[in-house]
Amino acid sequence: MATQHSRSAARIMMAPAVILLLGWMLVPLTMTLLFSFKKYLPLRGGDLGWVGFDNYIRFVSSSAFWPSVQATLVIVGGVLAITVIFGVLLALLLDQPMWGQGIVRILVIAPFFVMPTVSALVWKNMFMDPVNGLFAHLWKAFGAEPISWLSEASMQSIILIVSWQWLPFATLILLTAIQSLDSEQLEAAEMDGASPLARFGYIILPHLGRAITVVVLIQTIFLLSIFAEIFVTTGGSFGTRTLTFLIFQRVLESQNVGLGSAGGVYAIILANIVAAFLMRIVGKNLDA
Amino acid sequence: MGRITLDKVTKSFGATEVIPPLDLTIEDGEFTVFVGPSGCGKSTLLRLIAGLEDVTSGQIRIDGQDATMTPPAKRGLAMVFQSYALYPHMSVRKNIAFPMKMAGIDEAEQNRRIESAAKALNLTDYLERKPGQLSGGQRQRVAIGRAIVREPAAFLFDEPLSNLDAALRVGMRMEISELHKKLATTMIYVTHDQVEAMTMADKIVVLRSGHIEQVGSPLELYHSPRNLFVAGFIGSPKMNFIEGSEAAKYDAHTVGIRPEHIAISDSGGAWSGVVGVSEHLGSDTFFHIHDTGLAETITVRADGEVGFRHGDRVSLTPRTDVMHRFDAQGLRITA
Amino acid sequence: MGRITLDKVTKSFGATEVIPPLDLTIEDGEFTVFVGPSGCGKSTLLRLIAGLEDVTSGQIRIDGQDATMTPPAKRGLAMVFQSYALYPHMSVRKNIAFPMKMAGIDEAEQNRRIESAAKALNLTDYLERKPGQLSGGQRQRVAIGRAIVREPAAFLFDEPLSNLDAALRVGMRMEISELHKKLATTMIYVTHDQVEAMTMADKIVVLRSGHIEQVGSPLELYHSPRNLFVAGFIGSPKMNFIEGSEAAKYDAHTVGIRPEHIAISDSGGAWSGVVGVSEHLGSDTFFHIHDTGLAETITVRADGEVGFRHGDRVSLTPRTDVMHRFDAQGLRITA
Amino acid sequence: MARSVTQQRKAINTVAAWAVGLLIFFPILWTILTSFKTEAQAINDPPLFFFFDWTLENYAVVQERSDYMRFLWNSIAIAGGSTVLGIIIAIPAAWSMAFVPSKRTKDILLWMLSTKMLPAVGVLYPIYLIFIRLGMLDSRTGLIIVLMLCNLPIIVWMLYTYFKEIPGEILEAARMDGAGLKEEILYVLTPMAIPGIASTLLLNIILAWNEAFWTLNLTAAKAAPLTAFIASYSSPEGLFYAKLSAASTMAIAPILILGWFSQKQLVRGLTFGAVK
Amino acid sequence: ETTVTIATVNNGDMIRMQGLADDFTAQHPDIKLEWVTLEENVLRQRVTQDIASKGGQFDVMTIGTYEVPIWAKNNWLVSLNDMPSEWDADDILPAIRGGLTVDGNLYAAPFYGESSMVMYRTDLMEKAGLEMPDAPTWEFIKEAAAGMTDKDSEVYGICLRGKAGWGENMAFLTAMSNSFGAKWFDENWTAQFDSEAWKTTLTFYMDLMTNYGPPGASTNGFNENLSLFQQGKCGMWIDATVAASFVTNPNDSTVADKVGFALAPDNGLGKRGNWLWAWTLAVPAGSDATDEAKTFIEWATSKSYTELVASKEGWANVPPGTRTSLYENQNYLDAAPFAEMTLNSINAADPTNPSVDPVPYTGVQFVAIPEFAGIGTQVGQEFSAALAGQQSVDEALAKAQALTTDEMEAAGY
Ligand SMILES: Nc1ncnc2c1ncn2[C@@H]1O[C@H](COP(=O)(O)OP(=O)(O)OP(=O)(O)O)[C@@H](O)[C@H]1O
Ligand SMILES: Nc1ncnc2c1ncn2[C@@H]1O[C@H](COP(=O)(O)OP(=O)(O)OP(=O)(O)O)[C@@H](O)[C@H]1O
Ligand SMILES: [Mg+2]
Ligand SMILES: [Mg+2]
Repeated sequence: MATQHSRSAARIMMAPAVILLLGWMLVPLTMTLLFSFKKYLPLRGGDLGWVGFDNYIRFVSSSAFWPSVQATLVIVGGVLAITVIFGVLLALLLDQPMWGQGIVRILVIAPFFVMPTVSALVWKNMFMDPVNGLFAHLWKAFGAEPISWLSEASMQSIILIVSWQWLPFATLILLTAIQSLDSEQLEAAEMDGASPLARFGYIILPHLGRAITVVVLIQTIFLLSIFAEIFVTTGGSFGTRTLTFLIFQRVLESQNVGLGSAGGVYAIILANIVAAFLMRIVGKNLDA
Repeated sequence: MGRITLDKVTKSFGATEVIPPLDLTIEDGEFTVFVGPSGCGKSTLLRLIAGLEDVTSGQIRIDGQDATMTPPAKRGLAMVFQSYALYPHMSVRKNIAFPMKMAGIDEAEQNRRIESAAKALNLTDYLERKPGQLSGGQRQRVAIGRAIVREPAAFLFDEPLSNLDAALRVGMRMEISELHKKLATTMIYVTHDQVEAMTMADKIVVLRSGHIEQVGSPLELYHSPRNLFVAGFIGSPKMNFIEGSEAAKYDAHTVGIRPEHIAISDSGGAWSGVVGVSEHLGSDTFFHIHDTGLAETITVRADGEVGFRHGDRVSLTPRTDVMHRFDAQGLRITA
Repeated sequence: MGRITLDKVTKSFGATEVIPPLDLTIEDGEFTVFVGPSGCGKSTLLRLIAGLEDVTSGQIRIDGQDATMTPPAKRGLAMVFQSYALYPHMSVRKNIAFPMKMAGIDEAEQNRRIESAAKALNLTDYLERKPGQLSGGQRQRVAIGRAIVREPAAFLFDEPLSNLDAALRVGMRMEISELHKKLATTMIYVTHDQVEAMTMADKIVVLRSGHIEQVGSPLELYHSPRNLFVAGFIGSPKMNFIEGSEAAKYDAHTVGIRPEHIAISDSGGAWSGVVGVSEHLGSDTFFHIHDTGLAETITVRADGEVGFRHGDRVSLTPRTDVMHRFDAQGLRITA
Repeated sequence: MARSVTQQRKAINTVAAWAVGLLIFFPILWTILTSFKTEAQAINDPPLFFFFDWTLENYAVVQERSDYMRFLWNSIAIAGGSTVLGIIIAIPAAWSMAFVPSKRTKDILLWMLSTKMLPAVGVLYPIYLIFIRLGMLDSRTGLIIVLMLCNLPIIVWMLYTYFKEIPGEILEAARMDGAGLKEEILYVLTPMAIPGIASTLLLNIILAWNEAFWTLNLTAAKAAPLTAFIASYSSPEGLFYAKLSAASTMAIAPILILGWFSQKQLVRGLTFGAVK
Repeated sequence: ETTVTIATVNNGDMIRMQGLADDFTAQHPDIKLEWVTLEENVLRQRVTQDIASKGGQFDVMTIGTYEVPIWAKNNWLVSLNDMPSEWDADDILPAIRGGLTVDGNLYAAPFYGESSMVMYRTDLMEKAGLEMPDAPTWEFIKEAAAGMTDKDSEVYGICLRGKAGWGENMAFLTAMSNSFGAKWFDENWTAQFDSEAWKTTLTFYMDLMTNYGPPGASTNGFNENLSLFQQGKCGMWIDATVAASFVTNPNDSTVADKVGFALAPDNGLGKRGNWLWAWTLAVPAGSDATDEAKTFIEWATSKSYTELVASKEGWANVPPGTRTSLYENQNYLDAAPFAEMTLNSINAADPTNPSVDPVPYTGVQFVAIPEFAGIGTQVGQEFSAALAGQQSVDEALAKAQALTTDEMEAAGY
């Protein structure tokens, strides 16, 4: 595989993808960095000159900053926990023999295809609305006071909506992983006297390790930048302002591009911290 | 402590009956080998004994006790799988300890048994490795180690050597034989390799399509195969079969003669033919003889020094005293 | 039309030198087998010849012309891979046609060659099937067919039979031998199975860690192994090695004696010992004899009818005329 | 474990799995049902399940208000175009990584993936300015390029994991057979990887289809896909659950159907080589 | 053929205009209209982004009275002074026109205009034994809310905006605070959320909403309250005057014939708590089809468009609040019982002098500076969180004060 010829061919064939992505990363990144050191207010005439680290200082010292980092981590962490735990349980259930497995799988996979905007709209209006939402009807049917989901339990609601969208993804990967488990291993454990619970704990769960890492990695990448779900439901109120959303407010609502760019740089740093963390685990797991 | 009896056991998957009613007794301490072509039901039979499959009807008794409904873990049997089925995320030590942990055996005893198994199997240096870091033969031994520590009433092996390369296979098959000598525990061993069957077994069970074709010691099967199927299956190179007028001379529909029972010479034999491919192993030479008028080729084994060449005309002398005769149904004619 | 010369060829992967400087000439029309233990560099050598790897230094000449820098496709060699490497999405016909298509050979000629290859390899009925619908042996033949149609200067085979089961392996190795007889093209064949090497080769190249240990015909290697490694590698079961005072009797550091060259009897032999495991193949019996005071075990081959049992005390008579003597460096003593 | 499972156990599994499946699917089902109700029925208390006057009126209203087909076509063109373009660029890259791996291969792969972690809002302004400069605002081409770049890391990674499953020997065989690099990729690798390429294609079509930030911010009228279509239905004046449902159904139906028909490939694709 | 790309908000009147656009294209076959219909927040974000970076994607933008003066100062809008005389610029209501004029140039044409007022259920008032004056005080509103609330049958005395956003709860609260004498900034642009007046305002609002408001009010915006009112769940609703035509429309509203109207409440300080807003059409400076865009605006905001709507959909549905002539049209007055109250409300608003004390800014329910949208939304979120019970009034005000100060500093005031 590794003649001189093929190695140089490989380099050439890799070039388009690498160059494009490099451009896609570097050009906006450079501009963002540039803006972040400027007072850049489009509504006041645009570029108003260099300001050093002002924007950076202002961004972190704003009372909204740390809560937004916290909100980001809580949402990512919450969704990951829910999707992984329920994903494993659901995958175990779907792996059992049953009638109509194919159809159940179709039902379970469906939320993955729904646009985030649509899913947020549907949940917000048709389920979580405290007056006309289905939950409200349900609560009333049981004589309880309807909950105003998006304000009283805003974080939980958003985590629920996002989890609903990502649960199929986790479930499917985990299901495939379970099905790829060598059945002889389970039989061996059975011969060795392991109860179903022990088989789950000692054989299935460790086997799923790799799949879980991939679920966590991929989901984190997408979850760090969720936007539509928050924009449509709470608009960032009630403690649901994530870092992404805070940047959105700075850039688009306040039209303070300099400040927003500084926020963008922070977000990149945060993403990279999380990523480095994940990559270390996944990198190890990838070619194992 | 390890007598296994199958009583009119049958097994169907859906509508297809894989094992028609079958009776078999495996004596305590015996090394029994199930052989047969692929798909004949060897694994299924083993799994029925292990309890990994339910019998469709019939009864399985272990040491006289009905075990038909007993779950696998309770049957006191240990199984070594073709893929070894080691737990990839556990170290060798943990793999071996697993059945004991499940049985709630205390740590000290666990360690004692692990050490002794590791010593017996030459695994002491590898106890802390993961299965992925072991060679095929070592993995094989870990799987056996995991089986041994349970001190089972019987060991079940499903083609444990088929994933190993030729050289390793020879070594491992000796190790298993020696293990059997040492432990004197009942062992049931599935293979489709007749050399393994011949060299390891106390008793061979030849299966075809779920039927038992013959049960006996390796040499019984070699010397008195009950029918054409067994005759062809046991022995390497394969027995030569001759039909037609030559067979009629011996009052048989088919006669069988093993390659090692035919002498080859320049002239003077009963049959003659032309040398095709000859395979020189040093110790032996296999000649494939064409144009004999008896069968497409007749294989002859000669010792290493005989030097005929491709195209030579040769003369063959069969040893009629060890010739096998079969009737039109393929059954051995004994008289 | 197929003389291959390696001239001081070396190959390193990074810092590790897998092939130290190596010279080798393969004559036109010769069937050369590379044998050696796993990891000794057989595949690497073959791939260097094929051009799938670059040599680190040295020169490869094909028919006298320097081909060191020639890309694989231009060397005029055909390769049959261990996994067959058939194109799973193409029919057998398309698979076979692929190299001709790449070479821009016209359709009519393509079809002519495909038909004739298919006929030679018994593939005519399968031309429209996909590789996935073929048995192992048939796939093997398609791979050979794909190689044949290119009318290459030489064929390269990398363990082509190791994925087949025992019975098929025997059949296919005969087919390849016959093909070589028919085409008389140079063939280089890699295996780690010494039986294959012995039965197929005109010339065997024994490799260890990238070094050539010995080059010669199968029987040369069997009768006159140049050193302990070759002696141990060629022949099955393995040659017995005896060191110490018994060896000193023959003026050697080590003497080697093949199992088939030791006679076994109740008494009267030169050596004595206790029967350990005995492997009954019907045609032969291998006895593993312990407690001889010579080596851990001595393996003896006797013919099928000899009946010693585990624990019997037996007497052994080696044929001293075919005994091999080695010095302290493990080299053969010829005088 | 091939032991016969008792019918009773199977029945319990079936009930449990269907219950969970329906629960998960319910929001979508409810949306579809609501889209066939009148506005009054949509907010009826107690909620109406199947027994109401089914009407297509909402769909008619939505269609009259916005030219659904144009949004749909844009979605198809953008999602399809970006995916196909991405795959064309990714195949050679994935080939290199899978078959000529070097020490840096894994780093490059992870780096590519890390570009997906750039927060889009953070770079919206620069991208917008670049787009103005290039005159690509509100053009399908522009969106195809942006979405292609967004998904390229995922495409490369997926293809890479598929290619790695293809034995290198086959490519070497092709090389021995006289195939050049182009023929090797065109005649051997690509056809063999068709299932993998198909699932990559599908997953990325879905991701591109549902991408709501760039598609909304870089388009106006001409290139606006279904994400923009649905943006005109969120919080209108008054309570239009039925119409919202109809619009939602129209926005997700094509991809839902595509996803269902191809779920087998997709499931394989989704695993990112996590499981073999 | 020239293409005119129009960015519009997805409300009823705009959607209707889209439906009637065939009339325009019939008159101008050489102009092709492309519609980009977006939800209000998305629209605002899109058009702001586009105009600030000179993207030039739109030829006609739907913007509010907040944006017009700011954008006009940046020379981002094309002056509409040269509109033909038939269009009759002088007919536009002075309050509205004033808000769209910068340095004597008209920069946007109002499509519809609105103020806010009290809408109440006559039947419930009667049941409570009260009578709504034409110009109620906040105290009376509270009394009436208490009287009408019947939580067991899901009737809530008052529905007000609670959803965060500068155009949502802050529009209401800013307007309300004016009547309490509060203001955003003093004349040195110092934030005023630490003032007593704001505390009174917010405390009063919270008091009303927690005792007499519907559940989950913190996520209720215009739409949510509209549907609550239409379903008969609100006793009073103080919101945009345009809502009047919806709540009195028997097709959508279960209480159409039981609605009364009154001016927004006051506190005796001389200012009422009503706002002034208009959705307008403007031409961005970067447009490459300025003339055609103007032609379209002329059509969409003309008197004849009003007649076109009236002929197709009835007089009650014509876009209100922009032209004096409409309020002199008997057909309209007949069809729209709320017309007079609407006009009075609009006239009662004073964008240039919104609060009791003098302030450095214009705008009734907003502050016409570019930073306001961002600040307003964030302050709105704090107030919304207070309404949701997640923090106290004091905390919310303190945070509002801090973040406003912060942002103003960042903007260089
Ligand atoms: N779970 C199953 N469902 C249906 N048929 C099965 C099942 N397991 C095995 N069979 C069938 O039963 C027959 C016997 O299979 P079995 O695995 O016992 O064969 P085997 O002798 O072990 O073959 P091999 O040597 O290839 O392992 C085969 O025809 C197989 O197709
Ligand atoms: N691409 C490579 N990079 C690094 N080392 C390699 C590479 N390919 C082979 N090697 C090393 O070179 C040595 C020879 O390998 P090779 O594959 O030639 O052995 P082999 O004789 O064919 O073994 P086998 O019988 O197992 O196929 C081995 O030690 C192997 O680990
Ligand atoms: Mg089997
Ligand atoms: Mg090799």
